[in-house]
Amino acid sequence: MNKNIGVYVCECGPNIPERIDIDKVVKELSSLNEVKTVKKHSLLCSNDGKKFLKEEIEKEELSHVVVAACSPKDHENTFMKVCEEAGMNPYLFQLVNIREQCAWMIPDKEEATSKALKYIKAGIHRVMYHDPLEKKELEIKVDVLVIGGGISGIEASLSLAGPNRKVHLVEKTDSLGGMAGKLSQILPHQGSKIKLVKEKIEQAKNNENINIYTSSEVKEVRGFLGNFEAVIQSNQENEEGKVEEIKAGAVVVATGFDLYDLKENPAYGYGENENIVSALEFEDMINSEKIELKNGKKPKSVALVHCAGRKEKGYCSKVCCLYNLKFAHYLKDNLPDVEVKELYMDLCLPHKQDQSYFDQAKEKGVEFIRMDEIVKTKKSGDKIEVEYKNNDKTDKLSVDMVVIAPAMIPSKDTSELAELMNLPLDKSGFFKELHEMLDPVATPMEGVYITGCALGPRNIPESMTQSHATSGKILSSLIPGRKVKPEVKVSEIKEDLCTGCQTCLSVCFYGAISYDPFKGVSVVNEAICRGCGSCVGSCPSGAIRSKHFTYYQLYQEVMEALR
Amino acid sequence: MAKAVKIKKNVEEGLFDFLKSLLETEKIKGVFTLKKMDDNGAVSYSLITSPDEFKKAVPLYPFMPVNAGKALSSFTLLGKTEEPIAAVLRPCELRAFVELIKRAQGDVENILIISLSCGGVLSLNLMGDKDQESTVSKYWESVKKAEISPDTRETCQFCENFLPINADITVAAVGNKDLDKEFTLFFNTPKGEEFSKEASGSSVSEEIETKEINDFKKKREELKEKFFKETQSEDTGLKSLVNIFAPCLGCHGCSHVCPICYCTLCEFDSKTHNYPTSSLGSDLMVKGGLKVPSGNLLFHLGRMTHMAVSCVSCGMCSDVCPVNIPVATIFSKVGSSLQKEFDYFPGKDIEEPAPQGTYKEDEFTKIGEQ
Amino acid sequence: MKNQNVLVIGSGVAGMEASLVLADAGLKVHLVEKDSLIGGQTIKFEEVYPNMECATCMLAPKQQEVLQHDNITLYLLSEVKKTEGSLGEFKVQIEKKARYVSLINCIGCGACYDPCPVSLDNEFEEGMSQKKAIYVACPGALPNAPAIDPENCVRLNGKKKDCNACEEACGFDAIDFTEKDETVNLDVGAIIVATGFDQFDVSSLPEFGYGKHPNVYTAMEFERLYAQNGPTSGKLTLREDKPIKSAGIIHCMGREEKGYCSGVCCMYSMKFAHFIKDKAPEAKIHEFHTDLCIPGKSHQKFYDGLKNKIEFTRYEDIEVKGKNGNLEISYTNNGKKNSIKPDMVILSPAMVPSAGTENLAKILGISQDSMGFFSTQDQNLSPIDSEKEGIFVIGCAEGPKDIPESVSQAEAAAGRVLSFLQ
Amino acid sequence: MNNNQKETKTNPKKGKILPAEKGIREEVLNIFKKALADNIFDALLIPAKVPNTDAYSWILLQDESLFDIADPLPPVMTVQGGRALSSFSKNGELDLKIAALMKPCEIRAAVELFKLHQIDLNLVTLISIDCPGAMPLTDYMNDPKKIGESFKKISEKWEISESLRPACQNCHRFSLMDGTASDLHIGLVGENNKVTLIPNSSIGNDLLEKLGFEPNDSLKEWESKKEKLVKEKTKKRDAFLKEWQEKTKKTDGFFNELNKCINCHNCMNACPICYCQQCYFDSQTINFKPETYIQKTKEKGALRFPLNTMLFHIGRMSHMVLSCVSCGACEDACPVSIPVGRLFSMVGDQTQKEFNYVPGLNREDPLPLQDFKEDEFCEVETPNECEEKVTEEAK
Repeated sequence: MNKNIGVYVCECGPNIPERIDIDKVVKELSSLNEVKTVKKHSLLCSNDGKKFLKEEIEKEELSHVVVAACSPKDHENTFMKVCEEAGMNPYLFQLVNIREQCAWMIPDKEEATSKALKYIKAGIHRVMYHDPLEKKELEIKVDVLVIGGGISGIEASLSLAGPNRKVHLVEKTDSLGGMAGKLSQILPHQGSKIKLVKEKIEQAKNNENINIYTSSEVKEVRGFLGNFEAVIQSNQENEEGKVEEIKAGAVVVATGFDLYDLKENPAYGYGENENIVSALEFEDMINSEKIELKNGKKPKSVALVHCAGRKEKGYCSKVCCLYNLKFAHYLKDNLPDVEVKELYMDLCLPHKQDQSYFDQAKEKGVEFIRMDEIVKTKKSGDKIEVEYKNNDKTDKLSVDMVVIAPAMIPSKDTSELAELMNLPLDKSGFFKELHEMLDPVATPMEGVYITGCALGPRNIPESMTQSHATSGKILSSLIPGRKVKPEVKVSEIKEDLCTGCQTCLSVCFYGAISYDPFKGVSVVNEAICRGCGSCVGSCPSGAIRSKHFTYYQLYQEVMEALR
Repeated sequence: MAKAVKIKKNVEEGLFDFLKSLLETEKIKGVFTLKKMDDNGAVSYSLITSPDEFKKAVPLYPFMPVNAGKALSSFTLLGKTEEPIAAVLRPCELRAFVELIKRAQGDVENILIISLSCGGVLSLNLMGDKDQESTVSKYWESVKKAEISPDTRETCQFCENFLPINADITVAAVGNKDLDKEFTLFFNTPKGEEFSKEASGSSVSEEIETKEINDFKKKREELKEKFFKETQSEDTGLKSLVNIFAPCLGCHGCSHVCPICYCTLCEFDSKTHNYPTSSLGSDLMVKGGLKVPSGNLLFHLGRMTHMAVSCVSCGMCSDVCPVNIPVATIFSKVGSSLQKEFDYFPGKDIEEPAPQGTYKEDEFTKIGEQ
Repeated sequence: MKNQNVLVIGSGVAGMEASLVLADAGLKVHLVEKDSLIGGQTIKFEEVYPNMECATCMLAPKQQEVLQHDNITLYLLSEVKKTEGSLGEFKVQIEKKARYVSLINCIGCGACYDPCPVSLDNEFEEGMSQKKAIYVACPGALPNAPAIDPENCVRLNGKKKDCNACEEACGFDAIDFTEKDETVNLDVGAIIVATGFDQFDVSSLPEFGYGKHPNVYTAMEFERLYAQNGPTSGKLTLREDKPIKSAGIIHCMGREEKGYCSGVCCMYSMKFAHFIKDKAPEAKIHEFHTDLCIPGKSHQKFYDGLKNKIEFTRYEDIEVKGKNGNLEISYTNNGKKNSIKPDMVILSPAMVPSAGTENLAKILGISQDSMGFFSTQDQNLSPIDSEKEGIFVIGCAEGPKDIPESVSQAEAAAGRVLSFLQ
Repeated sequence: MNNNQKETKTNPKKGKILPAEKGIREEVLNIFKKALADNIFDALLIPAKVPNTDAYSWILLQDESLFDIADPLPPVMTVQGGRALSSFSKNGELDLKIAALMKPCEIRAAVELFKLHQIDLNLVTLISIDCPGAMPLTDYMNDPKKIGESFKKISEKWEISESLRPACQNCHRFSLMDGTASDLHIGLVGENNKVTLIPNSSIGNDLLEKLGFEPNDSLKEWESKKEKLVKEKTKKRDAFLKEWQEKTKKTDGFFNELNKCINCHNCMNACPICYCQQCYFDSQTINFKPETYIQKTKEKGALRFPLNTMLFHIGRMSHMVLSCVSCGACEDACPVSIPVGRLFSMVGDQTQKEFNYVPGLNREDPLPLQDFKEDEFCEVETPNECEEKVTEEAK
């Protein structure tokens, strides 16, 4: 194919001419025999400029275009569109940034001009070696696989399921509800019972667009946004090991959390005395409305211990303070003359109405005691003695009952699932979000989302909000009838050079590369590959090239720039 | 009859000065020649542009670290050089270059070819040897006397094509008794003659082919007979090849340094020739045992069929063989008989197409008749 | 719900995210912003905890997306004046003030600033720098085009009718003095409120000497002070351009007054400490906190990393005094009185409802909670649904929260809207 | 991966000691004859002398008659054993039980290649043997008789002779290491005319069992002799490392060693770790117009042909040196006798220490470059955080 290269220099108003002698640039470039035509324009990104460029491409029958203007961040897409409209392959286009990188950087006009020239020549040499890449489109499925039948999973399923969208909800245990299901039906800020979880479960069961798989596990997930395939294995005794394969467009992971094992730190004395109970056990007492000691008597004094496992795990679980307040309220409301002492490190009440909830507790006579750590918890007589440290002096208090609030930790099969779906974990062992700030429910695997405590400690409302967030993301990306456009600038592997050492598999962040045992070579799944190029760097025999960033293209570009 | 100039200088420094003046007067922009890398005797074939670097040049140093034809090919692979270059090559290297040009692997335009009547080169494992210099001076003595130096490589010892073909300028070295006082430059081509005035000497009327040369040629032909016989063990054909190549490690160094093996990836290094694990069982069943890595002999035979017809007997393959297989002797033996069949002389004529590329009706009619 | 248009009020990080998710889904989004630029409070931050990522770099791509998205109509310098109707059929009236600068023609070259004769305090920079009557809030503001402040432009306020300094300077006839304010009427199916927060006015607490002593800063002032695109271009100095040798950072400004913990101050206060340590490793930093509220899996680690570099003190009582420019923080820590003399004091104020909240609540016909934020149906069940079906409240308009939570709520709101539509 | 300190730690294992009246070679071969006859495995990979030549090679033998040419301790290392094993086991799944008798360095190479998926060890039993070293290949080919003789002497006395390959002179890993590399080890350094079998894995145990050997002889004798030798050789190696680090302190010092290189790439082709189908540096990814070369030349004054001689060695080094097992195959194969084996071994030694990695020691150890540790080299990347980490660890 003979290359007709056109170069267009944008003045960007006064921005570029101020520092760069554009006419000199145009003159010198015109002398190159690689290029067919060189022209300048006052403002290429303006409508009139785009029109001009389009006409030029058609008139000059250009096959390749270089535009010297602003940062690709600003207008690469703009000009690639123009090229496409003009019937050119948009990937035979190169934008050279002579504004931010030359005009705005270098005060001396001479230097700026010569740098701009180098850059543009580099761009010309790069574009010469561009391949005409083709955009692809893939059909999609809109159904969703939700892993985990806790409140987050249920809420996600409910907001996703619809007339033309099925949801497959997979729960490991034999019943829905998860941790939240185990809690008393009383939530902070209101004394009275509400049936939050039960209602949700009912709704889910009655929704004909939600297939519920209890006592089942996801054994395999492969594929990519719009085209996942998953294997679900049933563990129900009657159909032990029966597997079912389902297809889905997206996956929501809502595997929740486990609780810190209080026995890990003997200081809490958990398990040594029946009247030292965990918060979860206390929730049971509330459920059964029987707050009493093992000897059947009602406790006269209760200590609520916060932050068990915070130091050990290295993070604050955020919700304990609030539910301890809930306990305090409940105790005060139901056993009027009970003494309630809260032992806390820092009160973490980050929600707007939590503070008042705290103040009310104070009014009810709950005693709040700061501590740095629990030293010992042991039986003394028929009471329990809690020894704690507060700025370097130790103190004691003795009560009938001790309730300990354990930290939230990743649910035990988190790492296994992460392995299975090749999702990254964070330092604390929870799933890692794609971007902690701006993409809190997405993952590196496009089409796989995470919600609730699988991401780290959070309360029920936050979890439910995130479930809605995941459905927001999914509903806006998986629309019936719409197609997905996978990345075009992907990696490709030369089979005859690949030795199948699978080094690339171990460096691919997106799990886009797999190994073909029959051919003995690694294979890139172009639909998953994001073209980051890690594999290219890792391949010792140079069998992998990254389309649009080939060694040749980069080398020629750099060579020119350094000439 | 070619223009000849006698220069009253030691041949090495004479040629050195000649090239130096070409470089300084910018008649040429660079010289391809051997260059000393350090004081330990290491030399490399280099393109030199700066007169300063040229001080290290040793154009006639009797080593062949790379077949210069291969080097020039990689230099001109993408087209002719715009700027004029001079290159010092030995006759076999020149023949290799010509063969490569035929296969679009190089371009001779704008390259001033300087060669010599070649006394051969020393075996590479002598490079960096502690008494290297004395060996070299011994070598020059034998060149003067037109004798075969015992230190030269086997391939050189039986090489009868030691006079360059297609050289623009030829240095007459072999058989010149006063080589360290005077020597003659022959300017064989118009291109060569352009540069004759740079040679500070008196023009003489001489022929390069002297009696000494012819005697020298005879001696080598005799040796050739001898060496070819030696490789001929009592049991002929494949069996003998099996024994000869028995020590082969499969390092493929021979194909790596061979100027004619210009493939980027040799087929025998490619996946097509990986041993399929599945056939292990059956192979063992048949043979009871398997030499691994397998396929070494196949490699040599395959390589032979690919390049023997163009083999210029430069001897690089023998030189690099870590297990002393006389690869070059075998290949030039097979090569020369094959070339006879096609009556083709590799490296003689750039215009003459390589045999594989031509079809002659009467070719191998014998076989047909039988 | 048939009407596939959605109104988003406020173009902060929450507003933008909600708009993008909905627009990607193919809905038409009308994004209303009262300011001349988009990005809200977040773009004022140089870095965000805990990864110290550059906030402007982090947001720029999102801003670009919003500006370039075919399904998003942006109304800048605009405010919602009237709404009626209910889920699926809201009628909305927007008042759009004139910018006097054409976004199509202007390329943001900035040629027009210098000629302008008027100069004013730049409130975007907390008044720490000057701007002209034709201005962009800060370098890198998006859309990258100035606006003219009609109150102060001598041409528009009639003081100097023939002034056309900017018009002359502009190479792209982008300036249009004839542009008029306009009212836009829209039919939308749902409304998402993302009007963000303001910071508690610390001058209402005289015992901290804000306003009295120059080197007592509010958090937002400090954010701008160290911002690369801020008034000092990131140079960290005291008002009188002296290097900082020591600083005291006081948490929980207005927690008691407001009656809630804002949940983010502890972290951003530590971010400040981290930042000062970065620029001036010798500087002594002292953090004064009550309860350390650092939830979130990576926050404690951030704190642990900082612990051994700076001083943390839990105060029961604290005040800032100042004698001829020298500051003193005196505090009590479990009963014991004590004090330090820092060069700089940074006050970390609570997040309070943004100024227009009350007014907007009336317009939307939804109520405010006791703290003045928009109230939502039920904290436990649907934290983003307002009392009125089809109106969602997200981000800090609903209450103090950090960026990830705001973004989650934004995506959640979009999710709710989209699942309505299913 | 911290086993490299423990390498020489004595292990309380027991083994089986066999008398070897007919000489060690015979005895070793007998073991395998029996094993093959009892179908404990289908074929044996072992060095062998090529009939009516002096050349040695690898043979995968099944037919008992071929034992006549087999030789567990050949005077030379022709092809590196790891490479030999990979050559027939990498293209598909093995369906034969194979035993491979190799020198420790070859075993280590095999393990590295296994990690790189270039060998299928499923049905392979790796058997290592105490290695007296080998003679330089070229020396041997020049005078097989003489060199062969002197090797016999050297190997019997286990002396660290100057006439051994440099790699072997400086080898301190010539015996069983405390790792999971080989299944069975054949100890020879022990009592003279005794062969000591040391099982080093369940497979090794089974093998002995099937052979009817009770592994309950004490290994003291072998241990102590081995320890002694290891110490000696370690000393020798340290001296060598010191000398060469000195030599190559300056980059010139390093490059001068490579001045003689003629780009035959024999080193790479002999290297067991260089497993690429085609070396990146042979791929000619980039060719230039003559002008470009002249331009480059003008910048430097002279340009060496063939190109990228140094780049090749440096590149190859960066690709494989973490797995370099110091077998010396490269040096053996070099036609211009560059001490390339010593150079790589020296660099390898330092680099591997950085990653606290011993190539071929354990099959489980992940390859350093495929195994991301967040705090790895943090002192280089983020010194501040690194300090914190250290203090945390201290706590």
